[in-house]
Amino acid sequence: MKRVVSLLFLAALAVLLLYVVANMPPMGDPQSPTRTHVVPKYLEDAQEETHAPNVITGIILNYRGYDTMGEVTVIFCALAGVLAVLGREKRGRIYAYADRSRVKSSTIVKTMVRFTVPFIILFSVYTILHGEISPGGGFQGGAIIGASMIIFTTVFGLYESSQRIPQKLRLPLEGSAVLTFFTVGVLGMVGGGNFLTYAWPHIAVSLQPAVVVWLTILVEIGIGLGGAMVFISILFSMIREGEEVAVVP
Amino acid sequence: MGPALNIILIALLVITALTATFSRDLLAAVIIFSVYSLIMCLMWQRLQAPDLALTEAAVGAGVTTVLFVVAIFKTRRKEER
Amino acid sequence: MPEKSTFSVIPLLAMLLPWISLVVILAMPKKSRRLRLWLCFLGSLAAFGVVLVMLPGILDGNTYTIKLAGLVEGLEMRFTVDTLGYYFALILAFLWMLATLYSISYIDHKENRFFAFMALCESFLLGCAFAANMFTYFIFYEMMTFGSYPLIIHEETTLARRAGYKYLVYAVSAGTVLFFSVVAHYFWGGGNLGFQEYGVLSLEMASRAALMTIFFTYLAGFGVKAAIMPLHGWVPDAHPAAPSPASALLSGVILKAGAFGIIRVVFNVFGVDLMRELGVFIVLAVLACITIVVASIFALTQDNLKRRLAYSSIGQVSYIILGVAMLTHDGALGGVMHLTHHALMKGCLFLCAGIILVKTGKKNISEMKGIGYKLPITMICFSACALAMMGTPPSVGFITKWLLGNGSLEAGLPVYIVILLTSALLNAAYFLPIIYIAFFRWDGDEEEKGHRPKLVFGKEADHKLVVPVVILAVLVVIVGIWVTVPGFPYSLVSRVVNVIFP
Amino acid sequence: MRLFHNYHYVAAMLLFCIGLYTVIVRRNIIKKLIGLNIMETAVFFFYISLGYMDNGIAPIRVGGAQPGQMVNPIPQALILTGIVVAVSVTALALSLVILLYRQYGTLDVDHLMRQEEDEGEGEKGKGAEG
Amino acid sequence: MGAYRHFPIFMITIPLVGAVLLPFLGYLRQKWVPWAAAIPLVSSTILGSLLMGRMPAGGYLSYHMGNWDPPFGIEIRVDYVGLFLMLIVCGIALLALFFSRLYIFKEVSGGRLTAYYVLFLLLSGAMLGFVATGDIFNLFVFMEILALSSYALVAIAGNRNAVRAAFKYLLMGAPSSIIVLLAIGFLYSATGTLNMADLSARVAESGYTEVLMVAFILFVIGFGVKAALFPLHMWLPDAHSIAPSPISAILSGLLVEVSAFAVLRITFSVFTAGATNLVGGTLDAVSVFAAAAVLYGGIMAILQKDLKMMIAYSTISHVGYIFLGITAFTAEGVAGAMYHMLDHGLAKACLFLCAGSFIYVKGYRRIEDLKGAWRQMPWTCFAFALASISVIGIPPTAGFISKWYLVYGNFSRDRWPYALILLLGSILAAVYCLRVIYYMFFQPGKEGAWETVSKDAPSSMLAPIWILSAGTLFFGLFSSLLIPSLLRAAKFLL
Repeated sequence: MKRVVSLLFLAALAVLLLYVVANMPPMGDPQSPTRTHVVPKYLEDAQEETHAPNVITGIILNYRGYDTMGEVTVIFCALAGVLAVLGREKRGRIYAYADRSRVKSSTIVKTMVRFTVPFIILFSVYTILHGEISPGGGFQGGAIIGASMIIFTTVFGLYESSQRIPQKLRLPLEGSAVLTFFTVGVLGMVGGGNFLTYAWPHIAVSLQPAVVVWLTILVEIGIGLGGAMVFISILFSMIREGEEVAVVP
Repeated sequence: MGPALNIILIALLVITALTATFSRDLLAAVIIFSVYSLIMCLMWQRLQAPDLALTEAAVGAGVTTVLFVVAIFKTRRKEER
Repeated sequence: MPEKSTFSVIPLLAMLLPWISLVVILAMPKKSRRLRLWLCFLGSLAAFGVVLVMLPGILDGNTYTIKLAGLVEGLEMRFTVDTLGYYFALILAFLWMLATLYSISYIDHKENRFFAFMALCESFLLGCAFAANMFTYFIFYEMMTFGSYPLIIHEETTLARRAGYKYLVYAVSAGTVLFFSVVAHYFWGGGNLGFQEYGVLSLEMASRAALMTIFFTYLAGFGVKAAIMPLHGWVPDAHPAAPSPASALLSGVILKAGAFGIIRVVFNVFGVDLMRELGVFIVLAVLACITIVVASIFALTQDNLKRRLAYSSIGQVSYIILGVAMLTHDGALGGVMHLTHHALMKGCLFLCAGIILVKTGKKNISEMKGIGYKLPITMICFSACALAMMGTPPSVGFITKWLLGNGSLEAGLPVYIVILLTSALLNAAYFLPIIYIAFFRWDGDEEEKGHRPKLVFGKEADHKLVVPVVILAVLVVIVGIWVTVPGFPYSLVSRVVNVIFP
Repeated sequence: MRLFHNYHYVAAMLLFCIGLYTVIVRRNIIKKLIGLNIMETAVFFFYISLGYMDNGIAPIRVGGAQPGQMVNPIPQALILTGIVVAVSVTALALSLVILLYRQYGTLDVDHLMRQEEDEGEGEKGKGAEG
Repeated sequence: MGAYRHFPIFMITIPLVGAVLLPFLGYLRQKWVPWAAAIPLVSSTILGSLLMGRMPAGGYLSYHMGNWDPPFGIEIRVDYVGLFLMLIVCGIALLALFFSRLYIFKEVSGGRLTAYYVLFLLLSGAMLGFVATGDIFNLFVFMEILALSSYALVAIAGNRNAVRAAFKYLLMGAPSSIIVLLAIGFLYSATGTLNMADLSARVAESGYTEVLMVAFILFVIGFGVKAALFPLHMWLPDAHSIAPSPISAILSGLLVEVSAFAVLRITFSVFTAGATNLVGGTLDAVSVFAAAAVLYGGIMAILQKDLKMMIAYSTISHVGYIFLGITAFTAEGVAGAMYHMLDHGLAKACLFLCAGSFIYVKGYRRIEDLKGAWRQMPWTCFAFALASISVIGIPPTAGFISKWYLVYGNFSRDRWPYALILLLGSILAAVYCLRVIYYMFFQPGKEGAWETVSKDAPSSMLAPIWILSAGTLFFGLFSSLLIPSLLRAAKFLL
């Protein structure tokens, strides 16, 4: 019964959506409202105003920086939620489950991982720092760092990796993204603008480009670190969950 | 070349999505879902969105999949009927 | 409103004085029962005094007004003491004071709760009496409705609980209907909810159907409190269940709040001419007649004294409705005056029933043989009021019947007189047996020996119980003799009625 | 016929409905979450094809690329946020799944509901088990 | 305005940043966390009340993020009503926070304490941002923070029921967020902008009416789940009754209202500005559902045995009230809906906190167990009675005022059936509220039920309860402080 109702609902929804699609502006049409209204200004002035050749980076960090602040808050919120539900991994207990939490793997795999992880991290650092020029940015880099640590954990076990990135290190860095954004925002106010103003009105126009670039890089780094640490913490707390029932030697 | 490749990719997307939905083995479903994400990231590269392609590769195919895999290890692999 | 309208805080003061009792009870909930309760009595006494202070001004055609809060245009909390409202407030405060005095020695458990809610209800009712527009009236009416619930279930017996539940069901639904009618009135009446001598609504404002809707929803809303016949269900249960002072106030004042609402609607909202045009007064009159007769017949069948009195109240309140529905000078005069008259009589009767209950523990009439010799003063007062109810001169009941009779002749509908006579006969039929049993039957061996027991005066009950009864009984007669004394009903009501029916 | 011209949109809607079907109809919780992700990705796909322009180029101002030629960057910027939100929701949901499995021993919604009925209303949310 | 223009952004960001900083304190001194968590909310409240003094009566305060003028940058747009709602959010959240200081140990184990307060602050900050923002995608972002933190807070007790309820909530909430995202996409494709003020202009002249219509439908569906509009309410009773009581108070006293407010803004300040004909049909359908919600919620609430379940169902019926006010499409109706958000927030928060203090003192959840509670816990019971009187809508409480305006607003557009349904809903409310009051005050307690209780709940828990219930009374007596400005704002919206 329930199944039938939901299927009917789905069918109705599908018809509705197709109806919309049939009436939407043709895709790729240069005259559609999306092309004509706000975009041209972005495409024209982004580089001059945000000093980021990558228009997308300019938008997410500068024009719509407030959204991105919300976004990093969302990740932090997810971390807080996961910790509230599962709890952090406890420092003393790690021995107990260090071996159970990893896949049995051969020496070749271990060596390969040992060999590749630094390069992955290097690449992610590049992604973070060159976010405003090339594709990518803080969050992507952070995600890549997280992924690399995931590989490391699956091969060497939670104990090893949590030795590499101990809780003492993660705890301060998890919130760094939000804090960086807030700092930059308040600095913008101090500089005479509104919240999240990069080009401070109070300083000389000649200095503004440098300030903007450095603030952008600062934010990128903050997001990268924060994202990476949040992902790693979420992963650790999910891996250790239910394991500490094992007896501590 | 233009539309043809897009259509092929879309077909693949639909197929992978359906397989991920209907396969009884959760792990397989998750892996297929990561394939789906990768195809999606190709699609976005085709649509001139390199940032998103990168992000999807790192997050959608990377982190999300791993989270799913961990969750499956923590719970059970087969879907009970 | 009338010519001279002066701003004054006196109405507000009158409303706030009963709260003294509340403050007292909250301040010293535990210690010295006597002091507490006497202070409560002082509160209601002071309220009555303040109301009395306004009398001269009112008799000069003055009105006191004060605005508490204004939401938006038309919706404002405003008190305006016009003659009609003052008339209601006067009897209300008076009866309330006596009932408070009475309950000092009557209420024996949980007196804090009882007195607190007595005080609350008094101030809310004064708010109803002073209300200058339907919005204010409705607000205080609702609060009074819920404030009087604890009085009804005070005994907390199963009977009382069931009665209270019934009361709540009736009250909540009535309140909802009333809410709807007030909204409709506000909408179709062009945002003017005020009371005016000749009414505010007119056929220019809204369609006939709309006005009908407003009237009948008002009738249904107030009719529950006024116990018009199809809606009277809660009354016969609530009165016996409640402690006697509470039931005296119920039938003396709280039922009247509904009747007063109908008076307001008929005279000050719709106005006589509109009533005539709509022709709804016929419905009102027919309902009233049915109620009068049928309630009296029901009263015959009851053996429980307070239950019988409750049915008689249902009938008597409909006198008011009938008088108003006649739409004639004398009819209106008699009807509105009956509001006070019935309050005096029925208040006295219920208090007497209370004394009987306390002293002899007897509820049913059939058990009350020879009670007139144990409680002579009480039963004498009772008989006086009972006779007054039948309409024997010299008493207030006679005045009412006389005026209503004139009114029906004025209206050219002698059928009303038939109704009145029938109900007078029925009243006699259910009151005289009580008197007979009380004085001319005396139980047990004494009856065979044929010599009646001797009257024992003086030490029949606590003075706090007897004094109110005596005062009321005396007033029943005095008001019936010196009708036109200023401050007595006629002096006030005639002013109102003469304006409406010149 | 615009429906054919907008086939990207059609595909996105199709995927959206597949995901929604998975969320509503499939009984397994992890399946539901996969469906959730499919839905989200479909919406992102919709946004991006919204920003696409015929033979446009990526919105990066390097090598003298002309602004007129670039695809619309706004949807891409929004979706960057959207992806992060999606992964956050997934993480939280999965941790809930783990806890749920520990306490109910099943991933099947029907079994969950059945256990709920067995428990009855009585012991709703008695104090924490720690 | 001067420096005052910065206040809204600080009101929003300070709780978020406080939430980020709290874990350090939790790491060092967990004992101080409850007090430290209050600081951001207190400061937000102070800022808000300062700003309230400077607020132009009819106008609004528009704040451009990063000095980019809209529609290029994100705009924060706070008008009188929005600021008013933000203040309510701050106040109620603060009271619930103080309440949870002692209470929370009953339901949440010590290890999760810091996480609880972190999520609490995130929830409050997200609600503030949600109300304040003037950008429709930003609305979505804050909705996500709000949703995530509330899922986690429902689950935080960690027992089976809590996790199940939270997951049910998530399984309905997450798709609804995606639907909202899709709706935003449609809206953007038809207008090319995301700023609400700009949208209201562009919607009027946009040619793609079908797209806009469906976008509005999707908005209503998406936010309807968050606001628990009738057919989409299934998550609410479990989530609201199983969450820790302060959280239930927040969820049902604020979250629902805030979502309804989002619908209100989308409807009036985006769509109907120029395109009433677009949304008319949808709004009629919504009002039918809302009417159904009023009756369904009331009847289900009557059937409940568990106190918090009853309050939760009554929330469903009151959401119906709010939506009937919104769809009435008259100034009175909308003003009534706004005022109902206020008094329903106060009353529901008070009821849930009262239920919490019963649980705290005696662990009682069932309504039968409350017989004779008045003897031992008079203050809690009186507050409960006052709040439920406001829920019924008896004068002189605030519930009466909002009921008046809702009924009148529906009445004056010849939607009298809906007016009747509102009145019927208040009768149902009377039935389920008066039953509890009757048990508390006029029923003898079962023997042994209350002997062990010597006194009422601690005063630090009674104070929030009493502030809330006094608030319902205050806003009922002095409704003239707000009603005129609300009416003006509503006329401005229409």
